[in-house]
Amino acid sequence: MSDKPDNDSLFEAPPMGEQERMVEAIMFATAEPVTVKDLIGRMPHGCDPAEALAHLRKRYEGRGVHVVKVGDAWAIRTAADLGFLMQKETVETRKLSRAAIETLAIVAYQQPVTRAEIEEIRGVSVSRGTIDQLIEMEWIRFGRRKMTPGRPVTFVVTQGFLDHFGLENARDLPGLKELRSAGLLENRPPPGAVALGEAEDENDDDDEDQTELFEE
Amino acid sequence: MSDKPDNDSLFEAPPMGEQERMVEAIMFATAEPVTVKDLIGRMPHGCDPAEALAHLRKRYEGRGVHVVKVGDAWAIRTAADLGFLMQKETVETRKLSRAAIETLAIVAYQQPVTRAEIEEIRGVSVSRGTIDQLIEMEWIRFGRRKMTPGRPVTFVVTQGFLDHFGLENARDLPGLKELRSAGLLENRPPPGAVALGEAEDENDDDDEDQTELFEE
Amino acid sequence: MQGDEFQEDTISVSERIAAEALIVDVGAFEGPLDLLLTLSRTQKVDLRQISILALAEQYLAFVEKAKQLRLELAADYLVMAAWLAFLKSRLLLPPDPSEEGPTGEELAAHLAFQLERLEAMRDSAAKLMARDQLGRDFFPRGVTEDVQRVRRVTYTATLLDLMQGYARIRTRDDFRPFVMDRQHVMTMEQALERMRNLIGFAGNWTDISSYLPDGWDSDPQRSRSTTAATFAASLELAKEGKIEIRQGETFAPIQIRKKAPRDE
Repeated sequence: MSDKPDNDSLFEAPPMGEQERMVEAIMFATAEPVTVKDLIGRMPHGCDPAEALAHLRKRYEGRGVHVVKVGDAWAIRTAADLGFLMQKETVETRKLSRAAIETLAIVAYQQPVTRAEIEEIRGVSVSRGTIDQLIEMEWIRFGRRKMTPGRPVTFVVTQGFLDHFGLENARDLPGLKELRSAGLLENRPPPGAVALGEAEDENDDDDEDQTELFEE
Repeated sequence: MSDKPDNDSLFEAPPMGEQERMVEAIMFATAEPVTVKDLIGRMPHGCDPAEALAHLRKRYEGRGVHVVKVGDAWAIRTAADLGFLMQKETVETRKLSRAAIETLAIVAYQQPVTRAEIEEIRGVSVSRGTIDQLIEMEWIRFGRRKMTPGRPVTFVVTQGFLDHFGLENARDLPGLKELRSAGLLENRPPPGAVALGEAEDENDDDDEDQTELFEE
Repeated sequence: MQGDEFQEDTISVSERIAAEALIVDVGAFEGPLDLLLTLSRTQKVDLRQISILALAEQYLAFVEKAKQLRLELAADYLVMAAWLAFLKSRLLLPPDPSEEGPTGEELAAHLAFQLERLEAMRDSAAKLMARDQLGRDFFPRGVTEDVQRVRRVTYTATLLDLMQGYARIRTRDDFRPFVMDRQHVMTMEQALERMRNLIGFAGNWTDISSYLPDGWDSDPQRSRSTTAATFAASLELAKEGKIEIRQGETFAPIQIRKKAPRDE
């Protein structure tokens, strides 16, 4: 595929300036974040997309569009301060219910989190539609099963979530550190198995029915 | 969302650098090419998008993407020399089918040859796909029409064919006697070639589906 | 919880007011924990300093009020009420050392933790939604160029393939196994088919040879095949009663004609 004329060696990589242009072209061509691995796969042999990306990111600092990191991928996005120009492009996002928003936040901050844990935090059972909706929006996905009895499935947030909320990674969630230091992200079991504990057990049955369906 | 403070006058246009950012963001995010009129309509009062466009165009000169004119509108597009990055080519090599090889051989040895002659020699009808394939590969092409009733077209081999097979001329192909003396003739019919005529006849129906083209 | 006795009176006033306001739309709460969180806000203190005992009383007052108003409360509200009544008794009574299980303070602390955590998650949700969002505040590329997957299939053949292919065709007769050469053969089925179409017109005696298809007489092999097939087909048709067949003498031409219905 590489039809760059190689002067000396068959595998000589193009100069960094060229590589930066290539990364720029690829990133402009797609709406989805692109991983360095993708870039390596698409660029001529011997390229260093990570370095090219760093240059490109610098080049677009302060411009109308930015190079942003999304999880382990990269994307070009318009600068948020120019959003007011884009009314035409604004996509009417489905209005999320309060339950869905809270569930999403719980998954984001407490991930990996089981359905039972979400229910314990919110104090109500999670309706099936809520989880479905968030999965369908590709904001949450199934994580690893928990190594607790019943091996319940867990939920984690996706790259799409990070992209949507402009987060480099889940550690950048606002106020995460404060929450952690306040001990609010710990999974603290209720003292003894009185009342609340029992309620949780009941829910476990439901869990099995549903969560078994969706294995990662 | 517009939280740009207007310093002096309500209608003072943003500095040109800002306007350039705006044009950049709009062009980036818009699915359609944007006219200057569109830009005027979308940008704050007093802006000069035409000038901003000129700056932006200059800024992208030599980059991986360019600001290009599309009709009377403007768009950001991949630099032409980087188009190859937008394609992922997978090359699959397949062995030419037996029908195609035989047809090709007949054309090579007997050119110019009509389709009817090929069929007579092979003893089965030649599927259209076979001829098409050889033409598409640029190994055979149409020769002169034959001066016989119906003035049928003839086929001859191409320069590409000669190049591929390392021949200077189709007449350089070894004759039957030479093949035999060189031990190149198969002395036994290939396995599965019993009732050769019949077997191939059967396949003729499938030919239309091009199965003949793809011999594993 | 030193100031509890003092607080109890003041709270009982505010709590009733609050409860009455809350009772109006009990359906708006997402369960007892949500209600508890809302109630706890009436204490106007940091959640970490909240009096769980007071909160329990507020909640119980709320449930009491709901009962007075004959409001149907969901079961989990009543479960929570029972549990809070139990908690309240534990908090008020001096701990019984012989009793198993967590102390009232432990249970209260956990409830406080749950409330604090729920509130924190709600705050976080609000912060999250307040962020710049893709498609609202910042935008992806409007024109996307997907990577085209170009699958190119190349076919190869070697000169040897070519030569062997040619040789195979040209020398086929050398090693040709015995097969009927269908090209030069007319089957009886074919002849029968042919004759069925023609026979309708044959009212008079006609030579069978006139039924031979055109162009089959030049090649001897074809001529033989078609004659035999046509003859066999004639016999078949005669057997079916469709035609009559006759031959004047040995080697004389064989003639056929359509058998007239009800002829005999």
